[in-house]
Amino acid sequence: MSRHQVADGLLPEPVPVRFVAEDGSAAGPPTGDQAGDQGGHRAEHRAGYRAPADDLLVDAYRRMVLGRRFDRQATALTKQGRLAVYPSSRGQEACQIAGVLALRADDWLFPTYRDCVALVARGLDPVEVLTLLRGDWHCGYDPAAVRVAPQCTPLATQTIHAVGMAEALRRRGEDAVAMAFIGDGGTSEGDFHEALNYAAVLRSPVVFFVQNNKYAISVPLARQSAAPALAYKGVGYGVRSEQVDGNDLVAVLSVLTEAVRHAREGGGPFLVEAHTYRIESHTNADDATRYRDAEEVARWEAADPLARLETYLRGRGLLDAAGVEAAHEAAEEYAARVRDRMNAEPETDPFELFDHVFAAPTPQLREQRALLAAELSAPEE
Amino acid sequence: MSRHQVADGLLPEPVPVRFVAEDGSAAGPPTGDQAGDQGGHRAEHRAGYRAPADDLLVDAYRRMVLGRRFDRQATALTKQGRLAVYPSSRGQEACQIAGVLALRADDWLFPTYRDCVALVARGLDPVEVLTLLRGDWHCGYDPAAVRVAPQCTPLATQTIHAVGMAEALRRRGEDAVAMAFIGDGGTSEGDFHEALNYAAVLRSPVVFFVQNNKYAISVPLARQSAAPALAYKGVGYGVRSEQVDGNDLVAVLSVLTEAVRHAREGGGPFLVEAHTYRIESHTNADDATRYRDAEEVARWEAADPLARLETYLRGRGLLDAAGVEAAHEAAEEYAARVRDRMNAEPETDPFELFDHVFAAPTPQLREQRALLAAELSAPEE
Amino acid sequence: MRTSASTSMSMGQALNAALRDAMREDERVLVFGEDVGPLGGVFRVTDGLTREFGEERCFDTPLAESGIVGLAVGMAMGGFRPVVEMQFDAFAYPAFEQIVSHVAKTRNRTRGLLSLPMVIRIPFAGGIGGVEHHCDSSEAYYAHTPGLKVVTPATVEDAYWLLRDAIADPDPVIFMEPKRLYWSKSSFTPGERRAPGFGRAVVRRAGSDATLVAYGPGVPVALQAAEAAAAEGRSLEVVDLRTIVPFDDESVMASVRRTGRCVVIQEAQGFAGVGAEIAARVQERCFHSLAAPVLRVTGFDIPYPPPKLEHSHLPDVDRVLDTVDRLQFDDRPDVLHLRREEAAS
Amino acid sequence: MRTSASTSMSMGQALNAALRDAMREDERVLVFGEDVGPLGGVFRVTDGLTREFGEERCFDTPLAESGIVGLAVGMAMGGFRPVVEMQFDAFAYPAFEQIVSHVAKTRNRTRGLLSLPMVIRIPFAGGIGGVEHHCDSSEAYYAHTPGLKVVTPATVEDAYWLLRDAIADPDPVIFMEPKRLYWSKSSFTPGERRAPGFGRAVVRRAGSDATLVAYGPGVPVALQAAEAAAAEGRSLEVVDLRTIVPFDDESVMASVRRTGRCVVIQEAQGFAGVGAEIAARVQERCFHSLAAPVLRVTGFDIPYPPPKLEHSHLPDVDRVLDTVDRLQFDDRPDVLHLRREEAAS
Ligand SMILES: Cc1ncc(C[n+]2csc(CCOP(=O)(O)OP(=O)(O)O)c2C)c(N)n1
Ligand SMILES: Cc1ncc(C[n+]2csc(CCOP(=O)(O)OP(=O)(O)O)c2C)c(N)n1
Ligand SMILES: [Mg+2]
Ligand SMILES: [Mg+2]
Repeated sequence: MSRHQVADGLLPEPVPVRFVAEDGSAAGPPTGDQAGDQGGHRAEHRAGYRAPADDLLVDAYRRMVLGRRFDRQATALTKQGRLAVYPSSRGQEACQIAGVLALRADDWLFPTYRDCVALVARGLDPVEVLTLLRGDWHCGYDPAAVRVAPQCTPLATQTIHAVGMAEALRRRGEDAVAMAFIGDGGTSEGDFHEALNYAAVLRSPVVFFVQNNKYAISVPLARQSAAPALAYKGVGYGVRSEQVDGNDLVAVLSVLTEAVRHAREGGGPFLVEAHTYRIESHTNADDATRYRDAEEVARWEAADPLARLETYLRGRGLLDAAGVEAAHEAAEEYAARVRDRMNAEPETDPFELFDHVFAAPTPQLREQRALLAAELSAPEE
Repeated sequence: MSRHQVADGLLPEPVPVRFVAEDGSAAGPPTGDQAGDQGGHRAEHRAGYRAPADDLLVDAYRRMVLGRRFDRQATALTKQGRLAVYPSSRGQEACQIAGVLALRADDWLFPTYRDCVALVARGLDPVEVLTLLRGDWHCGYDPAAVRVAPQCTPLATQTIHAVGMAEALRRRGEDAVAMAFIGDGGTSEGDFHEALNYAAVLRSPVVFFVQNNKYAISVPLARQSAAPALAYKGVGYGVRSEQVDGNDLVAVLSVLTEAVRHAREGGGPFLVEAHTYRIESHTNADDATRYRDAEEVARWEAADPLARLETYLRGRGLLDAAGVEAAHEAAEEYAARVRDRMNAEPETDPFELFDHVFAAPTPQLREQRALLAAELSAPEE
Repeated sequence: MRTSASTSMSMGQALNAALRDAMREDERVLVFGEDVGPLGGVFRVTDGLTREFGEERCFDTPLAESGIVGLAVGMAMGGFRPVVEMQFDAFAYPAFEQIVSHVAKTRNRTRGLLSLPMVIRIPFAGGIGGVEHHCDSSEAYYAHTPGLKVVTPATVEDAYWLLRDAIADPDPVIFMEPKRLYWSKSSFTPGERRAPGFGRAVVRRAGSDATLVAYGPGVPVALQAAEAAAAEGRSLEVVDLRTIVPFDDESVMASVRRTGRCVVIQEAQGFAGVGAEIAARVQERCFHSLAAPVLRVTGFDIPYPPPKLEHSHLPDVDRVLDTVDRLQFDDRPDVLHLRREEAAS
Repeated sequence: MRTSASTSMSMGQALNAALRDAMREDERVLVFGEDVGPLGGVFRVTDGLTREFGEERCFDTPLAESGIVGLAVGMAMGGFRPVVEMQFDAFAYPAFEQIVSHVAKTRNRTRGLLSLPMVIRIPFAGGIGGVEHHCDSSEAYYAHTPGLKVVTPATVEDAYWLLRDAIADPDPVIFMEPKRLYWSKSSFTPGERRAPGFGRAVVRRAGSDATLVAYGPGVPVALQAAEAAAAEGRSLEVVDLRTIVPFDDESVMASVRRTGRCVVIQEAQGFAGVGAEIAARVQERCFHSLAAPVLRVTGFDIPYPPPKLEHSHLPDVDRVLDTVDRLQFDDRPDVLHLRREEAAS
């Protein structure tokens, strides 16, 4: 037995799975050095991963256009002081959209602060999605109603919640799965390790989706991990793993669809690493020029996931100028509605601070509520 | 490029490295199923790992005899109420002894509560080692003097301390390494993951030595991990890994020696998993019959590391009846000295409770010390 | 074990009965943690649950406390009622982020749309000769965290009913089990409930000269001290808090207003502990009824001692009585006494 | 940035200067954490350190707080003096086990043979419109843990000197930095030291009618309240604790014995917080000097509010003044006043 057979079925592809070349041509030559064996490599992954249906790809395109426009709108709202802060996912739209398109409405999503675009792509009310960042409450939507957990800030903690939810779904006899989004930096936290291990031991129907956008705020991937790729982290848990070109929507959607099928059909957890890039700063409050050069950013803008999908769809005759225009018009309308609704100052009620600490307030909280009431009713000096 | 080449140099052997068969014969047929390709397999690992020098093996044998006798003595002391508790490492002596023989005096060891035998094998005063378990203080030896950290109870927390120490040694220009012992259960804790990742990113001179004794108290390995073997956990960090027959001292010492060399010479961290077995209950307070059957224990007693080494050394003419007897006599004397010294009730000073909280006691601690003084000087009612 | 007829049982057995009865009555109740399955927990509190309810409802997890609590959070979101065990107090610390940032805050975060009905059982405090990390009194960390209810039984009956209440509660409960009382026995009938619910303290012994406020492991110490004081002709009232959060101001203040003096007993290191909160509240609310400052009897501000020295650290009857003696009792009628009587009448 | 001449600088700059000067003076001082390298920290407190001292002495770690603190423990064991940054208060929770079970206990565990001279810097508390998890007041968790010194500056000068002292201290120090004061400016000269060391509180404003005890972010609030009260003819003394552990009983009690009244200010949720400890201590030690109960002004017992509601939660001048008004001032000479004068004379 070779030293490798043991890990067979766990190890990811040696280079990221890709369906669309950077110039948008189908099955184009993948990233540099290993061009030589791409034929075989393509065949290999082509075997494992089926390209999504054409209409789904066109739908994905429209959502990407809308998502990017929403992202731009949100950034604009920070400049107008309408949002306290906004973490842009520009450049990661292939991941954001594919992540939600791979899921059914009854599957659960565990997103991070980075994933607003994924949430609007899933159909959540954009204003409810922005509630957290506008600062009127910590979560604006009803998680159970949309099967989306509150956007998680403490890194990696959501991955183990996803395992718990997956176990709950399995025990309830639902064939739904849970998918946790996480960033490259988050994979360094202990909770990520515990989540992978729990999921593997319990064989939970859960997918871990790592958006490797190469930075954790200012810290580059090289200081985050010395692994051949983050996807290799699955091997040590007995978790099937894959890496994919995160700016190739066709590839991301194809691999995530397989991952979800694998989990749904009882194969256990699946780890997917998507190689992408955070085009903007960490948030509007960050200044990325302090830690990376424009040339690097430019290189990644050249591999823009939206442009790639558009070229690909046009090349395959699935999209034309009219279709592109229609998508952009819809996005403009959507953004305008968001802007208008966000311009209305939200109602906030200070007494609500006491309402949700417990199902019923303790005597202590009732006293404190009364104290605040007295303060607020006192005549202003 | 094949999907495996990427992980080459990281993946462990498909079956545990072994030099001595269970019957004590050299290079005997390894565990069951894959007998077929063992020839090639042996050659492969023989190439990578050199057998230790004969005199070192004989020395190791003497220490194993002594270590086992010490372990038996410690268990006896619990029955006499001389120790609050004792976690036996009976059956794990090949790991305990090889772990310390692979280290130089200037290397740092980070042991757990399970590793008393390793500590006495390193030459620590057995009574100082037992201080923790006797309950007169939390650590009885001077860690800096012997370069052994206090035996660690919070699982896996010591692995990251070892990385920090390795970094300190490297920055001080010493070519010493740090070795952290950890159990199979401990590998599930987040700190183990963080330690492996930190060590890999920093390329720290540290060796992680997992004694996989198949149980975490009552929890069997199958509920702890779904990985092909715990050694595979190194791959996802870019850490070179190996697995070894933990009841074959020759193999454990050979692999750990290579791991230490690798770390010392700047190759970065190395993860070694030793497959062994905890013959006794978790501690004298535990009752292993509640969760495992005698037949399983018997199977492992048949693979006793001490008997295997003895047969091997005799077979190679390195040890004779006289040598065996001498080793046992030395061990008896040692155990007798330990027993006598442990029978003396230790001095404890309640006021010491205030002496080491800070370098200098705070006013609050001085007050509290005075309160205790008043209590102790008050006439007994 | 039958749990309907009146039997003499230990606190550990009462906790076991509470888990069993809750699991029988509610399919959604699950038990998991380290060694809680076939072994039945290192203190045997989960003994027999896997046998009766199967692997799906009582199981061993991989060894990771943040994972245990995080898994419970996800399962509670998914409609279950997990009851998890932290093997010892100090081994709950790896789960601190999950507890403080999620367990305590999820209901509030979601405006009550997502609740987390879950119980985290923590064997805590010392007095059993345990080595380091096995005897921490960690209740203050949780009591200081908004969104957590913090409960600790001092009697066998409370162990049963407070755990039943904790499991039935719509909010997360940190259930602190005083290790040294696991083996304390008394006869009780799970069928007939006498114990009050959350937020209600109980006067374990009536007295008129001073009030001893205690909880968990401190309650037996308080009762012994009251017994000893009675022999010296001093009448001490003993109040058992039972739940630290919510706190029963009404019962505590009523007692202190009656007696005019108060000593708070807490095994944990004193600084910024629960006892500090109690002392602060009592003097805030009963200032003019107090004939003397509210005094605290606590452990010292030191790491928990090694087994051979724990007796010097633990608040005992003598330390309580010495403190009571410092409550400025004297015969001269003094304004404060008068004020107290006014207040009382 | 030159640090010898007198300059007007912000608290953030003073902290940066303290780190730089300590690193210049002692090779063993290292700085690491998340984004502390090229970026200079999200609050720029480590700005320029990697440039001046190189990757080996100021570097970014992988993203894991338990790892950061555990690495510091190992390096401190190995003879270095790590100063680590937790990016925000709530992101120190993953390191809680390392802090409580190792950082706080290693010296004691080894009878003083292994000490851990290290500093854990934690930007804490709110008032900056931060979203959830970025505004926790977590000082009580550390203050309650024996073996940790807990420090929090309220002035630019203290920021510099207390951090220098923390780095020079032979024991681990939790250094809590009030986020909202990072941008507060004042002119000071690192060269000339006026600030006292650990364990010494400072009277920031003298007064005779009541004592306001505060620390960190509460100090400016106390000073504003005292200013406003003065306008109404009430003289309030403001005591800045500076170090919570060790605690300066002497200064606090001396002030309260003089004024006979005390209000404790703390931004954190009140229950079992540091303010409870202060109130408990003051009434224990100054009972007969007190004309009124020691009152607390704190945040509510709720998770930190969203940005738009934090102003309702944070203790402000009005809440302090309202509380001072509840200190039972009246003109009738009363026994307590007399007692107070006796005590004072
Ligand atoms: C436990 C924890 N530590 C630190 C932080 C502060 N923080 C917020 S985002 C971030 C970087 C995360 O990087 P990554 O996981 O790659 O996600 P990305 O922001 O790139 O999408 C950090 C350090 C946090 N939110 N939680
Ligand atoms: C953080 C933490 N959680 C739980 C425990 C309680 N505990 C002590 S030993 C043990 C089992 C450890 O198993 P393993 O790592 O395999 O080591 P072994 O005892 O088998 O040598 C447990 C759960 C602990 N010491 N620390
Ligand atoms: Mg990232
Ligand atoms: Mg084990």
